[in-house]
Amino acid sequence: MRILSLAGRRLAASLPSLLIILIGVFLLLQLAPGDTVDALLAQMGGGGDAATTAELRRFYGLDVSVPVQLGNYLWRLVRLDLGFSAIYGKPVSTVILERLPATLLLMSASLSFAFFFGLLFGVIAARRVNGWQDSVISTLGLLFYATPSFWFGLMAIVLFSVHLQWLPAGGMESIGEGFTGFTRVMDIASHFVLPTLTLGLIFLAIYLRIMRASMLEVLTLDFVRTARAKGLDETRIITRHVLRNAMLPMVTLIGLQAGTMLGGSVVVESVFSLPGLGRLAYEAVVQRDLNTLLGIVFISALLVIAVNFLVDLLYARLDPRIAREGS
Amino acid sequence: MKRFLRDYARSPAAVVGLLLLILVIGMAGTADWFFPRDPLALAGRPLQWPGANPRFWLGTDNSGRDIAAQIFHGARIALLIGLVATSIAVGIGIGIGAVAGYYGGIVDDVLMRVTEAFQTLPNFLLLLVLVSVFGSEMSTVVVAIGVVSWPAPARLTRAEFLSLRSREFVEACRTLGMRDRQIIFREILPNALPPVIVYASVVMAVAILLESALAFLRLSDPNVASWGNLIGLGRDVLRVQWYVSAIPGVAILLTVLAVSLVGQGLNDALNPRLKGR
Amino acid sequence: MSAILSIEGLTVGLPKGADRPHALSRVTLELRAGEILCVVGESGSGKSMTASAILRLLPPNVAIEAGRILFEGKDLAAATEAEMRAIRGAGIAMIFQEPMTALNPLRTIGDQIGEMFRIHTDLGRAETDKRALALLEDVHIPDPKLAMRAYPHELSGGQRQRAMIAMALALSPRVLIADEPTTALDVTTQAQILALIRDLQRRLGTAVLFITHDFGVVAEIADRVAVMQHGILVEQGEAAEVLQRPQHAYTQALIAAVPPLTAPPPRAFSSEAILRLEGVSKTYRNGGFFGRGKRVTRAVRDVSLVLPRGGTLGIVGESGSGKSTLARCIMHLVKPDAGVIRLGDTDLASLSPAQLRASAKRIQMVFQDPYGSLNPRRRAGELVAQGPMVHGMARGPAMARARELFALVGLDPAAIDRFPHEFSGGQRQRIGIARALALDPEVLVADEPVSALDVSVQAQVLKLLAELRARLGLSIVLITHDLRVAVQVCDLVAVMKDGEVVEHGPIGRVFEAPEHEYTRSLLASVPGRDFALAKGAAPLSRV
Amino acid sequence: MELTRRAAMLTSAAIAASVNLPEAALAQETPRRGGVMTVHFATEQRILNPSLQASTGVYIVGGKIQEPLVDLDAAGNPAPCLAESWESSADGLTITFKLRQGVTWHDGRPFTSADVQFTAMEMWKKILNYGTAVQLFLEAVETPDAYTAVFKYSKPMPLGLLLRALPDLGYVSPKHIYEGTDIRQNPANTAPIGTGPFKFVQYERGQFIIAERNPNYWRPNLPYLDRVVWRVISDRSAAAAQMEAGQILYSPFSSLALSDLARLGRDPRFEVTTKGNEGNPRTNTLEFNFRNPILADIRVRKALAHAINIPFFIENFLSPEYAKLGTGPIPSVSTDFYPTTPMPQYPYDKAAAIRLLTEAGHRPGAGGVRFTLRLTPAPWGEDIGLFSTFIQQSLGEVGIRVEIVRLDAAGFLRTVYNDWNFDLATGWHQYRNDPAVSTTVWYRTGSPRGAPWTNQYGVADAEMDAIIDSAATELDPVRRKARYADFVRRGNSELLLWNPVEQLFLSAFSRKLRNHANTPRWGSSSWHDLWIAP
Repeated sequence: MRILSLAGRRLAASLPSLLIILIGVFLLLQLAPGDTVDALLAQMGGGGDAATTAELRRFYGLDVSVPVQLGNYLWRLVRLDLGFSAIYGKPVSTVILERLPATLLLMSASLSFAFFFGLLFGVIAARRVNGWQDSVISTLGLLFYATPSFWFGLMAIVLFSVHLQWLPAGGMESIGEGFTGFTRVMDIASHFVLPTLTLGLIFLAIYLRIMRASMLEVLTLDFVRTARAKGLDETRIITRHVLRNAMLPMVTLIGLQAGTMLGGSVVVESVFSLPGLGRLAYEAVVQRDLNTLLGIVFISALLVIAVNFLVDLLYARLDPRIAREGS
Repeated sequence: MKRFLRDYARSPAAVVGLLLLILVIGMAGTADWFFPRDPLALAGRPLQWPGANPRFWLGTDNSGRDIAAQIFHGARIALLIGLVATSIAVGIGIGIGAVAGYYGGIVDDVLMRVTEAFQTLPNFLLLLVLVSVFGSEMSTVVVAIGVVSWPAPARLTRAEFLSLRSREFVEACRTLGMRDRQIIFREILPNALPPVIVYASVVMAVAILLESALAFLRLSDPNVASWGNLIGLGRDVLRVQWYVSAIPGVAILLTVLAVSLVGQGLNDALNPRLKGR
Repeated sequence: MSAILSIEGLTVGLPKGADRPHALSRVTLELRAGEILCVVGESGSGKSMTASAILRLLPPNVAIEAGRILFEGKDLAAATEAEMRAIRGAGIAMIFQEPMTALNPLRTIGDQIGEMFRIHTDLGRAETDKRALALLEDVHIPDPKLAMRAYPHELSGGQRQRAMIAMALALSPRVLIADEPTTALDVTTQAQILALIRDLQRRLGTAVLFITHDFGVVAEIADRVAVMQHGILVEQGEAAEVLQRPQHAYTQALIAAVPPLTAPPPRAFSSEAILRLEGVSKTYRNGGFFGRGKRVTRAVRDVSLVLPRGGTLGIVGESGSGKSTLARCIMHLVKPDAGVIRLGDTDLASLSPAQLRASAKRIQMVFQDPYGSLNPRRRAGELVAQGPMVHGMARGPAMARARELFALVGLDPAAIDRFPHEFSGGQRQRIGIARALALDPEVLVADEPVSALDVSVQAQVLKLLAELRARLGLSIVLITHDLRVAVQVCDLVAVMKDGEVVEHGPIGRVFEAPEHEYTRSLLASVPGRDFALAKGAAPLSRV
Repeated sequence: MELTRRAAMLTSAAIAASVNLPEAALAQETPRRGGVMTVHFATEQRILNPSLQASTGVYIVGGKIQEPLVDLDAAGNPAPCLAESWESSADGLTITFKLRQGVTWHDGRPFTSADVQFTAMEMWKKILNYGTAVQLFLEAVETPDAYTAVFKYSKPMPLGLLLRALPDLGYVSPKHIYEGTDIRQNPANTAPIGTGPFKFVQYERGQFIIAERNPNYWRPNLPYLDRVVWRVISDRSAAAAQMEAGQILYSPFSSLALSDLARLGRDPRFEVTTKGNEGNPRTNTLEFNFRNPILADIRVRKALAHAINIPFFIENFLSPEYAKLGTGPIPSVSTDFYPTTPMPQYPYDKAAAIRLLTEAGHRPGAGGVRFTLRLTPAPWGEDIGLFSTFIQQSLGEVGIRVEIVRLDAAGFLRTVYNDWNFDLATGWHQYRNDPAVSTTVWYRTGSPRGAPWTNQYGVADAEMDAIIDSAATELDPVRRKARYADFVRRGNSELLLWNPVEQLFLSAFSRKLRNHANTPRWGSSSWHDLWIAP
């Protein structure tokens, strides 16, 4: 119950931001050259006469003034109706729901990957600070950070899919093979290895840097000295006292970077032709599919808010100081 | 200053970063001297492998342009994007962060709502929208990158201001009867600046990466020789002539690495507290 | 009595580039069973380093270079890391100055105490919990069962320190090292913790190495005293002996600087009020957006006070009593919710922002923190000249004025080109005073001006304030938590508790015949009160 | 000895395969039943019903599920499909189709003339792009019986034009599904129901479409295949990788990167060819904005054409296998209309270009630049991007600075055809069997502002308009052809628009396919006789 009210409050606090985003993007797209009917004509390859294009504009509600369009949109949104996608010919909610699984899978896999290895390498580097392990890990971290993700993805395709043929080059799963159960899971997993690595590496680099710095910071704190004075050995000092404290900044960072990660998935999904939200967003922008784009903006904002909410919960579990304050 | 340089030089990584950065700047500076022709001009047959023709030691791309010339001229673009976009982002960030952090209350609330809005919206998505709305001229792209990158410096500045504004020296300024503007920009800002400057290296690295990602999706300015454009172009011939993408990719990697290393070196040199780590 | 821990010729080196080559040089010291040995010294004397060296918890780059540390016949300076781990906590336990940071904020008190048993014994979970609970009862924590499950931030400072003590005594160590354990606490809490440590030490027979900078504390608790200066042990002996008949010049100076606790004879001042507070209140509402985590703190409640022209009003209270908020209300750094503050005849609340800035000349402030109150990026002279320049003086004359003021507060006028970090703490506080004086104010509000300074420096700064008051005809509001400071310079005193003034009047009357219960308990808690009273040194304020 | 002979036979078979005569292969092999055809689907479509949208992206899927009245045979002549025969009245105002009997929709309902009537009046005439123009004068479709449909026109309709249009613009949809509904939102638009050899099964957005064998198909014992699977792969290099991994057997319409197509063409497992795409020729265009006074000068337009070395471009950036020098708006594969006499041309001649520019009064200024033009390339097609860069490079050589303005599809159409905010534009002109369908609109004045791929260039040529109008209603095939030769001549001599390159789409096939590429619009056709060798 307390969690629910916390979630409700979090959502309420995010409402102004959400509104700013939706209205901002709506108005911004009004400035774009061409509308969704132009994009439709491009898809048709021409031949539409004036009457049919006018009919199409009326059909998509583009014939009324901008404030009315905006008002209509917001009013529909209040009724939880995201509208109809011009390009996909379906309700936006359906289109988004179809694309959500791939993005969620990609994001959670990349996040877990980055978090786990970031933590591990960060701890190792901090434990052996200025040693060779630290140098290797820090250098690798910097390299990962500096690598353009799409370039890494392309090179990974060349190496692992083309030359070594270990992993599929793209897509979400093998189509028409009729895999079910475990083989299907393994099939999907094999499709997600390279995208996860590609999206996760840069975050791995960030997390490991934060973790290393945070470990070194916490190691200088008084309670670590207390722990030493109690007679704890170094391993137990790390596991029992330092780790949890040092994880706090990293956990905060996850919430802050949820949006960045979603943005990064645009590129990764397009490199690996994954049917996800990121690519859908790109297509919606190019096709001027305003409803779909606003729907994605809405959903991804909710997603970011949800991630932040989970991060808050996690933080509260990790840090009792927050838990008591929050209620 | 001398001590600062000594502190900086103590870290080999920072020195390597500085050397790399000097190399990139050197490439940018000598581009016209080594490659006086327009780097986008037709130089020879397309898709000649590096070394296959002594005239093009890094080969030619699929538009028959000299890759080496594009790498050299691209260094200018990368630095330009990095510097200008970073200045914009850090400028907006400092302005908003300083005002929000100093005044607090309702001003802070409103500004932080806007900042949150920008952070909630995936920044690359916003960048896509901006570029498809306002076109992909280099100036537009650079401004757009700056505009989507300001929230982080703003938050950082705000945090610094929040901790500094309650410091007694700020109260002392107020008891002397100083105006807010003077307190914010003349007294607090110089103290809040070092971490923001260090963070600017992160913004710069991200700006270069963002432009290359845009170019990869063919949304950047095709009239300049940017490394990202070359990668995007090379994507079509990736399977066989992978060098077209690989070479500018390495250039981006090294530049971003240089900027990050210099930033980290600055950080270590500016924060004596962390010395010896 | 035999020595349980003896330090012989201990020398600890500092890394290259430090201000001196050795943190400790040839320190020889003996701690006997069942006694409390106080190691006294000012900051930088090496007293804390001694404690760290014993447990071999020295910071990186700092190492023992020579000497032996004998504990139960074993030389700790030569022991292996594993041997040291066995001794830490079980043989020698330690408590620290700041109990908030010394406890892991993410684990419960019971868990952290229980960890002592888990490291050093094979006790089961139930037994561990039982013992931890018993320990908490021993240190008189209110509601020990609740405290077991509490996190550090849920306890008060005194309770946290009790928990630290319970943890340190878990395995009945032979030696307890207490590193300034009461410095961060309020005076009443400090008295309770000192009493607890003495009581437990008597009961358990533990030898205590007590590190402090405060001779009041020494007088309160020590059996024997060792005095340190710049890493060298200058004097040691029985407590009474050292306190009454200090041999070394440094010890003598330190003891001389301990302020007396008797009020000086009253001083004449005008009956005209320069500053008048009427019913001032300030409430903080910590309201998050949409009412998240709303909290209401009534920091100042209905305070009415009068500062006569030429007089000094002391406002005394423990942390959280609202005294600093009151000072900020007077300075208009914080806007009071209710009440009137009159400077002369002007109601400050009625002024426009521009007028308020102009009236800043009349009332100025000296801050507590000599580090935080000076902008580190400005030269000392600039900092002092800033005020006149804000109010329209050209840079040249303003800098000349800064030079004069430097001379006035006892600094070298040639030092105006230096940056704040190039000055010592006392010197920095003098810069702060010079800055406040640069505008020729009528009223000076001093917020804990000496609490961050060493005892000997404290006396000098207070003396300066008294001198300036006499020379410039200043009226002063002095905010302090330390009754011993208030008594040296104040004419009037107001005692604050929980935002309210519980008692106020001439200082002599309040000190000699306190009316309010709280005032009485404050006076009773002053460490080494008897010693200070007996000392009755010549009052500084009469210069 | 025996062994050697068998080896020799194998070798000759290999030679035959590499020479690749599908007829020869057909003659030797017995069709195999079963198997799954996997197809590269590069751009996802809003709808899959070809009665509502005429584009290759729809035909590649919908063309297997729904069928047109008329199809093309291997030689490119109209062939019966849902219509068995047709005839035109002498005045060209009435055209009668006899429909095939015994055909059923995938849901079991019979196919009748009511379906043709409904589709023609409600879809072709009102919604279908190009259909609305072709059927502009269609007054009514009469249905005297269930298997006769009579098309009534208010102006003469050349039978040849209609027959050449119907393979693309003559797909029939079921009346009982669409009648009384909002046609644009009908669920059957993305789950089409037709009469074709394959039945729609499933469409997963962003992933795949599946269709399975129609057991009740009207051609007996056909189709051979069990299923067709379209894989949605928008990334070209990913698609090439899947092709090599055997995950797709056919990539249509130049959907792969040119370099990958060249590479696959050298790989014995694949066949990369223009065959089967003869019905879909296109030309690269260079479009001039006559509102810019510099470009309104014909000397400048001619200079631009002379400055660009098209043979070099084709040789080095494209390939002579599928691209050749363009000669005008009607491509050479259109034997019915390609002019038999030479037309005005503008071969590469840098000196001439410079001379013409100087004559027009454009002398080099600072940095050798005479003037600056904005070039807006269409965002589809790799060759358009390459061509725009080549134009930029070539014009730079004669002192014309070119700034490329890169826009996405919607932005391109809006900027060029509605806002007229460009100097030069380059894209594709798609030729659809008859110049009246989609070619003359590029030259004819009077298209409303905003209509893409029409004359929005700010130029009005009365003579051109007269030629176009008279050709469109000319019923005699010989005279029509002559009128269209006039059309090309006039267009080239005035250089209203330049068509410097003529191209066919490239298809990449797996060598396992049989009966593929056997008609000029094979990618759009029904694949009823396609089979896969083991």
